[in-house]
Amino acid sequence: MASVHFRDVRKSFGATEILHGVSLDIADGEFVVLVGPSGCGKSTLLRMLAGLEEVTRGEIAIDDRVVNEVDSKDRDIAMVFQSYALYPHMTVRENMGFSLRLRKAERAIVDERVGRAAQILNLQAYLERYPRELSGGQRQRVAMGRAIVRDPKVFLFDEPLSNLDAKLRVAMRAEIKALHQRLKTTTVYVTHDQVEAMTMADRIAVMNEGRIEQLGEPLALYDRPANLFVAEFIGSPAMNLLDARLRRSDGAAWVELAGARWALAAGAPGADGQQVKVGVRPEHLRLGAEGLAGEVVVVEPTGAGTELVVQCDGASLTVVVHGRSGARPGDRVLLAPGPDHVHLFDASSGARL
Amino acid sequence: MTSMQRWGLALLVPYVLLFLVFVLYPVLYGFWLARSPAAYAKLFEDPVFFRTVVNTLVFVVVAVNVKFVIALYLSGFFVNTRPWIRWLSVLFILPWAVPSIPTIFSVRFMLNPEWGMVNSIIFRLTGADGPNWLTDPTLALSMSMLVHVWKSLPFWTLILIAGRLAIPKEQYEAASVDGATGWQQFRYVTWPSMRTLYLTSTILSMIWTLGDFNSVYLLTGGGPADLTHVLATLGIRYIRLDQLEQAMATIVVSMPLVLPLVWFMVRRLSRDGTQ
Amino acid sequence: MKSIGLYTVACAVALAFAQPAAAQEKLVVWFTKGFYAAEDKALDDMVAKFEKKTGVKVELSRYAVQEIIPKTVAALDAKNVPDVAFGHVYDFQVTSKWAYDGKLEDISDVINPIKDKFLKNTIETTHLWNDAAKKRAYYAFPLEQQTIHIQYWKDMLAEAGFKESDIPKNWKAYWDFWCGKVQTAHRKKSGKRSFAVGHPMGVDSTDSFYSFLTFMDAHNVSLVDANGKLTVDDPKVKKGLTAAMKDYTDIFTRGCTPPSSVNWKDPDNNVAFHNKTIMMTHNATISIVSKWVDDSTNDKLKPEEREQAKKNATELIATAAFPNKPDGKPFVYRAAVKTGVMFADAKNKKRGKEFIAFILEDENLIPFVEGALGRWYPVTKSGVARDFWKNDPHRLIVHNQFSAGTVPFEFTRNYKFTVLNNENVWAKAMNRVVSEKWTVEKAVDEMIARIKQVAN
Amino acid sequence: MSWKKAGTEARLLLVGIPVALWSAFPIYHIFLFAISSKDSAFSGALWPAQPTLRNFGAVFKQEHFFLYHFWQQMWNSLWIAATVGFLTLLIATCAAFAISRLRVRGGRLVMNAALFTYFIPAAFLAVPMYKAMSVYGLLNSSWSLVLAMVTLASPYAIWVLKQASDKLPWELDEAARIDGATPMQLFRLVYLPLMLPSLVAIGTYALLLAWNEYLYAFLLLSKETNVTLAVALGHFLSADDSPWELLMATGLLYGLPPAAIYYVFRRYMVGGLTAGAVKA
Repeated sequence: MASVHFRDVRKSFGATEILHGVSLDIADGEFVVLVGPSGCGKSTLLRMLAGLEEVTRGEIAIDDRVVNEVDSKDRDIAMVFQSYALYPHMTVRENMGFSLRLRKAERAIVDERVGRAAQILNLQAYLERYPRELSGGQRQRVAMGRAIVRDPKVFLFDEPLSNLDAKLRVAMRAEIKALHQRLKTTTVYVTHDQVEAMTMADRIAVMNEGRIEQLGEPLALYDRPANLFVAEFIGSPAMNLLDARLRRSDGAAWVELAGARWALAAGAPGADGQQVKVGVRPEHLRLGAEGLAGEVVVVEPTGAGTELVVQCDGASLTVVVHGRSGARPGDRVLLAPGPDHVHLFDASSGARL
Repeated sequence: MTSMQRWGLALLVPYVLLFLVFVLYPVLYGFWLARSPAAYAKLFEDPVFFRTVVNTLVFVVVAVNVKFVIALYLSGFFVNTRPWIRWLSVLFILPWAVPSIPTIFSVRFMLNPEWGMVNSIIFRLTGADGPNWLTDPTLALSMSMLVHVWKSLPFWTLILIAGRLAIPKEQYEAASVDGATGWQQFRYVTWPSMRTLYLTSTILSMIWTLGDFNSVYLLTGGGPADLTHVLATLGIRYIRLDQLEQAMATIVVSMPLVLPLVWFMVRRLSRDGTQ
Repeated sequence: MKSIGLYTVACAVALAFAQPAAAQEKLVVWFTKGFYAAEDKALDDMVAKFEKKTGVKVELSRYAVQEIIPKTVAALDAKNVPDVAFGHVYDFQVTSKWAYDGKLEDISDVINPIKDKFLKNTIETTHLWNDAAKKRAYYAFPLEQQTIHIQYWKDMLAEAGFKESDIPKNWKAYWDFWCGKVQTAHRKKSGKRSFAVGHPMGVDSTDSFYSFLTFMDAHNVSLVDANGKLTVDDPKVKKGLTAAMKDYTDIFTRGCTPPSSVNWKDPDNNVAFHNKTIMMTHNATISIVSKWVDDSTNDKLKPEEREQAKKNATELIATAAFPNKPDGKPFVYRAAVKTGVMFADAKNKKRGKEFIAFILEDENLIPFVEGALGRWYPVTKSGVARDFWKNDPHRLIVHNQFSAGTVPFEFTRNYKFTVLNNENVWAKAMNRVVSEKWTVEKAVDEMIARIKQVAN
Repeated sequence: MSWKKAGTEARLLLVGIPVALWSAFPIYHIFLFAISSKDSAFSGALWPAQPTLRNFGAVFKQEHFFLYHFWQQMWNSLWIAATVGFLTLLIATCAAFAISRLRVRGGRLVMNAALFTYFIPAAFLAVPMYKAMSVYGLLNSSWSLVLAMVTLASPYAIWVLKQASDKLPWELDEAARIDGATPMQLFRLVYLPLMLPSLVAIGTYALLLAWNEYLYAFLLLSKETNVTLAVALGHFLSADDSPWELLMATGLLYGLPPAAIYYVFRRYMVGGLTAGAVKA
């Protein structure tokens, strides 16, 4: 097990730089998720760690060893691919034992470790099958088994669940998490799905356009997104964002928007008259007697709650209500958040105030 | 990365050596042999030469295209899954697998106007004499082309079968649902998917056909009266006449024919690389 | 493991590249593949004897007749030639040209001491001009020779209702007889689509030019004078050529030869003869009957097949001379002397010359020539004197044809005629007439133009 | 429904029967000669009056002097064709792997160079090739023919194998590299097994090319005991009087091994030969 360090890592393809200096320290045993929209550079970062892409500038270290010039095979890492990349001409047993075979491990040891991994992943019954004879979830498990058998310093996952159906994805999510809790192997996990990131990570690095926008524990990111990008990206349904003007008077602070005003908490930052973006998570908007006026256009019951889409002066807001809601499309409602749940961002830079 | 490059280079070495030693050197040597302008003067003086160029063009353009239209059609036939069609495909491949000398000679005997099997069948059925298959220049060249088609059709059909098998079934299902007729399915589903393969194969076949020596040499020997030569047999004829320079000059002269074809192939290939 | 495999292969290739150490003195000899087992055996015996006598290892390769020239041309170009080479078509196509270009070794020191044992016409054709060295010398050695004969099925003639004695001796009557009477009668009686004459006209054929030039001889046409200068501008020559061409193509136009004969290669008249599509053919050896002679003693065949072969050879097939010339004089045949050569680039000239001298010794040469069962005629006086040439009716005819004296081919005086024969301007002119319906005069004009273009 | 089915079947037969006749007839004609006796071969009949197997006996027992070395020459053909198949595969696979999977710099150039080979039709390259072999001292060794045929077969082989390689998922290589495979282990343990169908097909292609070659064979080989059967068959064309029935019997026997090879490997052929060429 090991720690992983990225130090001002850059990557260019030709003249285009796609990673602009990423620094990230991952502690021993930590589960870090790199999340971001496609093209943000998260996979490239992972592949550089795996040794599949060259590092243009900067340093990547595993423990104290800089691995920039080290071949993949000598980095002691294991990787699970989105497509699983199982060897089609090998049985499950051979697939899982392949890396040990390459290291000329003794037969008994290979069998022992493959057996153990199979047990962990509940694959004993399938050891003699070929990948084509397995279901998607089973293949996914074999791919993980192949990583486990290695007992590597670092596990790398490259969107491992995106080829599975929704239900299986949830189940596998839990399994991977459980596996990590059991093995405590340092893990770097790449996904574009923020739910996966939230549920699995010890820490999340949200990436955008070749940079890490914010790094932190899942709930910290949820509660205090550092900028508009993170605010919009983390959380589902996404945070509602509105243009507003910050007002301050007599120690009270509020935002003005479309003729309504929302009170802010006492310690709210920002100057009077400042143009801001106001963010409120859907579950923090309340239907009440005062606030922003709007018209309900969609009502979506999800069972545990109800999602409303409310049209307010050109903006469309999502509201999540616990339990059932009596609202009907066409109803006119007033919306306001609790003062502690309003996020303020600078209108021009997008940074959290 | 570096070890990949190192190994990659090492693995290229055998072919690069082979190329330098057995392609580049002989080709350069061939050009060197063909350096004398007198050889070209003599070549252009030879009345057989122009006829040969025309024959070669006809051979390459007509024979190859006829072959490919048939191959395209037959590839559609052979993708049908029936036990008897599987067996037929084994029979169908035989012309490609068996050597040229006995087969082409057998065709030559078969087409003999006096005692060959074809004309004796014609005689038995109609009571009339069959055509002089190999003594009429046009017919003889056509027969050479036919033998060429016979011999190489299976190979190219095989290629086009593979092309058809690679088309996803859903496309046909979608087309059927949309009410496409057989011809429309071909026009809008099969052909667009196979066009590139078809074109590439045609060009490659043309290049190979230019070097086809057996079909003409063994069937007509260039006769009657040297009217059915193609460049491949003409080159060998000059060697037989102890006129090596002229033989090599025919290579150089044939270059305008080959050049665009090879250029097309190389370009096709480059595009593949970037896909 | 892969890399080990790679290196093994690399080593194997490297080994193959390495020249084997010359442990034993070597002589490389190329010959045309024989037509009969006895020929090849005689050569093998000869080689074995030579090896025993000298201790030299002879590397003997045999090539099909159509391959030996391309093969030799490639070898000459690569300057990697055999020490001694013999090809049945060398004389027609290349020998005098190679001599002219200076590619051959002067072997006069081998030939001069034994010059007198050869028939004059044969040794003359190997005395060739070397334009590089500006001298005339023996640049080749003769091994055997051939001329043209007529062969016919006696039984088919009889089937048509004629006797052998009915065959006219006069030129025009002779062809009219076969073409008009025999063919018509045979077709009527047998109900088969038979042809009287097998008349080779293919471009890719030595038979066709041999036959045509014989027709030319019949009309007393000589295309070159004693110095090798062209005579085609002489109106008499042109008239004779036109007459020869007319006679030759008439046989086709009259429908007396199979339509396919315009494209015949050398074996095709034999094939048509054996399956009785044709009754008679002219052929530049007696290979047609020799085949049956060979079969009659082939112990691999069934007794009844041997019997039939013997019957064909002795009773059913006749070998005959040509009729008298149109002017009524007896025919003088042209002989082609089959030559072997040593190249200027040969590596082992000393042993090569020994080998040439050795194979020209009677005890070696005679079994080789006679191994061809009469197909090739000897070039030595002792060879022709043997009973072999008298104790068989077919060979006797051959012997008589040669004994009357022969004339050489044009190419012995003007090497460029090898090119004309090779291109086969003669067969091309025939094709102009019979396939493209040109007039004989126009075709002959085109032919003369080409002759002048090539051979002037 | 069944009417419609019968109609489809009839239409298929309408194509199938001519195809069968077209493919089989010249081969049947060879067979006919091979089972005819000397004198009945040229009768033009569809079936000989007295079929016989003696011609095959004569070939097997090397009874005719054109065939004195039949078994030796058959062996030469086999040896040469098999070696050509093997070497072509070795060289082309290495090159395709380097170009396609290791993405070696200059790979494209090598591909284009390989195609350049076809710039000169094979029949024209014969004499210069002879010269080259002479310079290398390879003349009259079967290696000269082997290497010449490998040269002619390789460009197509590389091309097809390269495109087939391109279709293998790239992640497999990455997975193997992370699993600790060296490029050579990747080649041997992952690449070769996955390329098997294409390899079999290309091997067969090269083997057949060498097996059937006539022009290069007669030019590059010399002694009767060294030549391939194709060259030996050429002897039949040279004589004024050839035993054609023996030529055809020999030809038929000569055609059997490649037909057998094709038959054994046929399930690989369609997919393998063209795995790459199909890419639209």
